[in-house]
Amino acid sequence: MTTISAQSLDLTFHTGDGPVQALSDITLDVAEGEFVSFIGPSGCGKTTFLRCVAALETPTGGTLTVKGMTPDEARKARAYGYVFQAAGLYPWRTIGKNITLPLEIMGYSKSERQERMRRVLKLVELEKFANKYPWQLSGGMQQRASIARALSFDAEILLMDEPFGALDEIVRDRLNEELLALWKRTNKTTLFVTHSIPEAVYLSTKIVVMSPRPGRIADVIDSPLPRDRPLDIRDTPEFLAVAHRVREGLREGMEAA
Amino acid sequence: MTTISAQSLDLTFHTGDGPVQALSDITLDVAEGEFVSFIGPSGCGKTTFLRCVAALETPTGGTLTVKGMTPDEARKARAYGYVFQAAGLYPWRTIGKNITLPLEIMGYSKSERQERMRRVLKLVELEKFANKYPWQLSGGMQQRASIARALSFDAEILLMDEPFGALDEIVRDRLNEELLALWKRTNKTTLFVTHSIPEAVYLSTKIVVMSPRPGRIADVIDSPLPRDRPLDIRDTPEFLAVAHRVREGLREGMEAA
Amino acid sequence: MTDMPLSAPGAAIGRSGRVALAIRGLRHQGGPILAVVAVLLALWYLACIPMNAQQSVLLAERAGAVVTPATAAERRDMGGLALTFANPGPATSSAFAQDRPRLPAPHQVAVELWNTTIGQSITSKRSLVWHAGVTLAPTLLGFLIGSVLGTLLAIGIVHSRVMDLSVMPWAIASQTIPILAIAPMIIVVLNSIGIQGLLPKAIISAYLSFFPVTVGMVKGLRAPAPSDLDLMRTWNASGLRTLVSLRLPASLPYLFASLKVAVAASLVGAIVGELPTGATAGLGARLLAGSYYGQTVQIWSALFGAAIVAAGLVAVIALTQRAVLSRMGLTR
Amino acid sequence: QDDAVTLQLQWVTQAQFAGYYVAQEKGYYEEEGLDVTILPGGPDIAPPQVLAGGGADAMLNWMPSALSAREKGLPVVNIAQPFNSSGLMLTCWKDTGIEGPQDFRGKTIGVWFFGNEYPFLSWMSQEGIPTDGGEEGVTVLKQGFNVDPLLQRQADCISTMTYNEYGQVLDAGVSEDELTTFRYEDQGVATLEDGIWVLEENLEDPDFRDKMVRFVRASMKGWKYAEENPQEAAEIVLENDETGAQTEAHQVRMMTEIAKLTAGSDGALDEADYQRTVDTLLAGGSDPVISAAPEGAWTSVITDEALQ
Amino acid sequence: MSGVLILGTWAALWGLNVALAGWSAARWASPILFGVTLLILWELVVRLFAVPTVILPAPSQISAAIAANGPTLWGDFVQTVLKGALTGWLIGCAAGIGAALLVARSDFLRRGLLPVGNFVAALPIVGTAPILVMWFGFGWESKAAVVVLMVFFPVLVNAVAGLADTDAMQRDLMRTYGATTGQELRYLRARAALPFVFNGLKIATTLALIGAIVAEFFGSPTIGMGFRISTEVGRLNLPVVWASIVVAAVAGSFSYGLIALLEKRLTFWHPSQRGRG
Ligand SMILES: Nc1ncnc2c1ncn2[C@@H]1O[C@H](COP(=O)(O)OP(=O)(O)OP(=O)(O)O)[C@@H](O)[C@H]1O
Ligand SMILES: Nc1ncnc2c1ncn2[C@@H]1O[C@H](COP(=O)(O)OP(=O)(O)OP(=O)(O)O)[C@@H](O)[C@H]1O
Ligand SMILES: Cc1ncc(C[n+]2csc(CCO)c2C)c(N)n1
Ligand SMILES: [Mg+2]
Ligand SMILES: [Mg+2]
Repeated sequence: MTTISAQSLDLTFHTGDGPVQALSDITLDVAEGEFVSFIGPSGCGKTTFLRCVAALETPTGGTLTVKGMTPDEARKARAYGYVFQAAGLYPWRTIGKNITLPLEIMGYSKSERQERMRRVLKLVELEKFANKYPWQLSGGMQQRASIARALSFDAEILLMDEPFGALDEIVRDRLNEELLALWKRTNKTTLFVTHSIPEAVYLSTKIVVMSPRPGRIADVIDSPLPRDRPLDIRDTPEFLAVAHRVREGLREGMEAA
Repeated sequence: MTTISAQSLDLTFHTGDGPVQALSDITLDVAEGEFVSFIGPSGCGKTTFLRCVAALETPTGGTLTVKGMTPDEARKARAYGYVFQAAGLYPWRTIGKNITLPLEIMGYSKSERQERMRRVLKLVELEKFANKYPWQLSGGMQQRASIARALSFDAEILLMDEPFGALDEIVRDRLNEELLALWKRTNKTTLFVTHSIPEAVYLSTKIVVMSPRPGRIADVIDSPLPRDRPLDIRDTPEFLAVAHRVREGLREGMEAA
Repeated sequence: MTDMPLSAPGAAIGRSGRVALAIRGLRHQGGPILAVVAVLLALWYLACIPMNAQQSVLLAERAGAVVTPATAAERRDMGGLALTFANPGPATSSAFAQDRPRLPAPHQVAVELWNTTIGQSITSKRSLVWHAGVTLAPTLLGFLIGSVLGTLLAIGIVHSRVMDLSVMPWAIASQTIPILAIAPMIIVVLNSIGIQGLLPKAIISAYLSFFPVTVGMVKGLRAPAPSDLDLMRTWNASGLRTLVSLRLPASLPYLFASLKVAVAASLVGAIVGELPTGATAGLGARLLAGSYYGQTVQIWSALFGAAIVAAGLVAVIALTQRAVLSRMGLTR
Repeated sequence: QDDAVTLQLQWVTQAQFAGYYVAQEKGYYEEEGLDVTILPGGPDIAPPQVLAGGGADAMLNWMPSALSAREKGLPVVNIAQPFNSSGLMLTCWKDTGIEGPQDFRGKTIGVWFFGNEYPFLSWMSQEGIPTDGGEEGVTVLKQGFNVDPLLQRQADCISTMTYNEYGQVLDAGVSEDELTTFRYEDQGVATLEDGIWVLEENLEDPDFRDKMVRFVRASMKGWKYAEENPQEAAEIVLENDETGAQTEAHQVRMMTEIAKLTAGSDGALDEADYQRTVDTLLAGGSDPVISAAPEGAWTSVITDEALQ
Repeated sequence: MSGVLILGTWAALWGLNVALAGWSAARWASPILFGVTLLILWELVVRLFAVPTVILPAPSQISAAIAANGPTLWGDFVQTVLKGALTGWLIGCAAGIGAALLVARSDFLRRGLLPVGNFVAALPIVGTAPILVMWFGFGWESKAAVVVLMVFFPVLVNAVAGLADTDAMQRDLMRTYGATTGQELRYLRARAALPFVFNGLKIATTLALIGAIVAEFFGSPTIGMGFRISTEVGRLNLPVVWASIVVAAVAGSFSYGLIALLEKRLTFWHPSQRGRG
């Protein structure tokens, strides 16, 4: 079943300095429960595409449907959990309160909120920081808090924009595993932006390679890897083959541009 | 010649919620012209240490000298080029103007400012974006602009806090090479925070592995690699050995904490 | 007109484009304003009936009509609404055309405004435009002095702990001194050192307008994020530099909000300043003369004249704000 | 030689001050070699304060207010008194049942303050009526600048001047038989109004005295002309009114009424009138305006010379 | 000569103040010292230049007047500040914030109501006070009404500016939660608006006092600070006038301080408050 369907999507920003075409002729179908990674050079439109899906940006051409609805209807149906590229925590709320905010908005009970908050904070190893304010946390800790916030409620679609960019390898590996486990358990459709080829290959059922100026899809790779993926799958030949294809796609895209 | 010398440095933050010890007993000497990478889990005090060096934070114990001066004196001598973890561009200035701002402050002539601005924008591949405002750029592009800004003037000491976190592999490789070339050419003392082990090993003459809560130094590794480092040095056994040692240091630090 | 230089075709398009934009903006803005104004006018007309009921009924009584209650003393304690229901006929028939209404009808005010603006040569003493001009001069001068002084004070307060601790409380205290009470003293004192005319009024108006600017700018100048300030520190930027390149731009939203309040305060100050200078001319003098002779319609029209001037001044600032912010790329 | 004279009025430009404007327009001051500036007053201007601050050479003031200022340590001296009777009165709604001063008890009365409350306070204390509200006393309102409190029936009586506010009440459509009026003159509590006052220390200077002689002479000439030509005087006042708010009909009527108050005065202060004013004020029992009979509060040297 | 003495005193006391600034008690000592400086200079000026009392009384005369007129001043304070200014302030600020919320909720209202609101609220007190006295009588009610009109505009303008001062990402976050306008207001805009709203409230406190006092100039019962001031000016009782002004200044500074304290508690996260003792 198709959850997200984009048909020749175009998006041009109008700046004082002339138009900037951020997305051009993007056609992509994402089935329910898929884990799709987006990889591509900086400025190729990954964030913009995610924003379109979340109805934060309106495409200037083409069609986009989410679960058969317009993105905006899906947004109002609270279909999304979004982790932005920057943490975006509210400075007047403690970390714990930042995480319970979406839960409060969506009407979870108080005890449920507390319980979920504890759970996700534990997941990102910030149990001890529930009562700190955002500016009292390091950059990586803020990013983890924002991941926790997006995971705290049961959105059907997870949109994650370079969530692990500011994390060290060890935490990152652990969170990769956790994310994969969560995804397997809940079968959430996930769109995931990353710059790390191994990460993309490790996590995804589908990898979208994008190329810049204007943002186009250079390659779409359906992963042959099984759903069960221990960390050391990263040393198997299948894994390396996919990684190689991604790298090639990236390089070609860059040269073409 | 020692450029930066820290002797049993301590730093404790006082929050409404009790004290947080961010740095504990840090002793480290950095010689002139060295390239030192800091690696360690999120929240271990890397940023805090860099901020102490730049006189943005005052240690609560120990001593710290920079070129024989206090950090604050060194700051006043305009010794630092700092790339923050978040891009920190001023939203009311275009990218070009953001880059010329420190030059303006330091009294460079107009033509010199323009010329340097063009040069560094080219370095980070943003030539076409000089007249755009920060919010019209993607996350990675903003980060590149902030790197360009720190490179635009001739600071003796470069402090870079995860500058390449938001960049794709290809651009990152290229910038790694460029940074290495710049460093070899100018012999600037560089402190560099990263989460990528290969990056740390590839760039550094010295790698400081830190462990968290409270932030301590777990290991200091002097790199045996030569100053001339083609990209494929990353496949040599020496390289892999160093990388292995870093990984072990990280793992141990984590388990101890 | 005929030998006007040929302008580049692009410029012409640009201009008509701008005009089109402006018209679209007006339509965009016009609808809601008209709707709100229409509702308010309707309410206003309705309110005239009970507000003026006492007088309407009195007039009817004097004209020989039978009214209830029969004597003014009895009616005195009744509310306007009750009186309207007791005498619906008289109350409605003359509610909108009294000489000294408690609440003049909108058209009465409009007619008076028309007669005292369009209906008079602007050099005439009976022209509201002339009076507005008289008031505008000290308003603008006072606003200038006040906002410059307010900004300077804020800069001092943000940069000097001594000033923050010692001057701020007294700046606050200065504002709690009722201006109308000390205005005459200011005038007298200035007069005794030979300063007369525009300046004393401008000083009073500056006195009222500097404070909103100080309060707003203290907050605005402190608004930059710590990381932005840190950046300046790493460059060892001087205080002045940081002010010009960081604090001032970051404070602009606060500045403009303050300036709007300040310009309105300046106008009030200039009007207040007219009273102790003999109230010979200006909107304040008009207001006073109106109230002295119980000419409600005249008060209302002067009041509206003042509000129109204030709204105009606020609009000028709003336009400046838009222009400045968009030049700075801050409009999204 | 300094021939400049600044005169501070105690209210806005109106026919109440017609004599000075006429003297100005008709060139009487110029004939005396004077350069006169007339400063209009207003609700916020205390003429004694302006005088003390050096903002004016002479002021117009009601005698109670000026005597009280004198007691407060500002030595002002009356040099001329163009008004020889008082225009002050209380105007009440007849339907409130007020017929005499004793009926004021329990009623609400509007009074001008700002130094103009003294005549009322003395009167009430002579009648033995407290002024702090309640059943037995009167409730006093600080009256604004117009007759609205009466028309809106917020007060049962308000202060009016024969030449101004009373006319406004009538203009508002009220007929005289709806009203009861009490003239201070008739109640025997009249105090002198609109005298010309200067600082005592200035009078020691012969040049200043000479200037004032010429000023009073010219002013009185203006007054007499105004009395005889109310229409023209009103027009002159109108020309000098920069607010553009006065109407001719109003000013003509005011001039006619004012003429009744200045009639018969040659500018010299009548000592009997002065004494009656002082007695009235001293009779003010518990809330005295002045505590002792003032000394040297007036002088005839200026008028003596001016009237030669 | 006297000029030198005055300048010298000023310099000495300011120097003392600067020296004090580093000290921990400076928070309260500094403004007091500054105030004392002003008072000493004032007394010196009045004495050395023999300024007449009817122009400017000396601080010593003013404090004597305060001591002698305690009950009167207290009665005036209750009438003007507690009844007039406070009531008007509460209603006016509530109305200003309420209008700003309405305006923030509906674009139609923003475009229609804001200009009209600005217009109505820019009416000068000199004109509105007589009208409101005519409508609401001579008591404190009309003063409260004047205050409402006076404080409405600054609060509205600041609240509207505040409600608009959120950054794009903060808003985007709310949108992804599918938050309703009301929720966005409650969880984001209302919070982000606070630093601005407090600006408005601070300005409103001082305006409320001025408004309540000045409105009494246009008609009042025989009590109230504005009544006292205008009456005693007419009587040339300047020490009493200044005694009333002192009461006004103290009351105003005190209420301003209360608001500032509240501001500090509620907007501790704003950069302008962070890291300041
Ligand atoms: N202003 C502050 N107030 C209180 N605690 C702080 C403050 N800044 C940092 N900390 C704490 O200090 C510790 C070290 O933070 P720091 O930013 O140096 O970490 P880091 O190593 O840079 O982490 P990351 O890789 O996530 O950026 C963290 O536990 C953090 O919570
Ligand atoms: N608001 C905007 N106005 C104008 N141009 C914009 C705007 N937002 C994005 N762009 C432009 O659109 C292009 C795509 O941006 P986008 O943020 O989608 O890139 P990205 O793939 O997420 O890059 P990164 O990996 O660096 O985050 C860029 O060229 C950028 O300059
Ligand atoms: C505030 C104030 N109220 C009353 C008077 C008294 N007064 C003196 S002359 C005059 C004109 C009457 O038409 C009036 C009312 C004043 N001077 N100031
Ligand atoms: Mg992006
Ligand atoms: Mg960090």
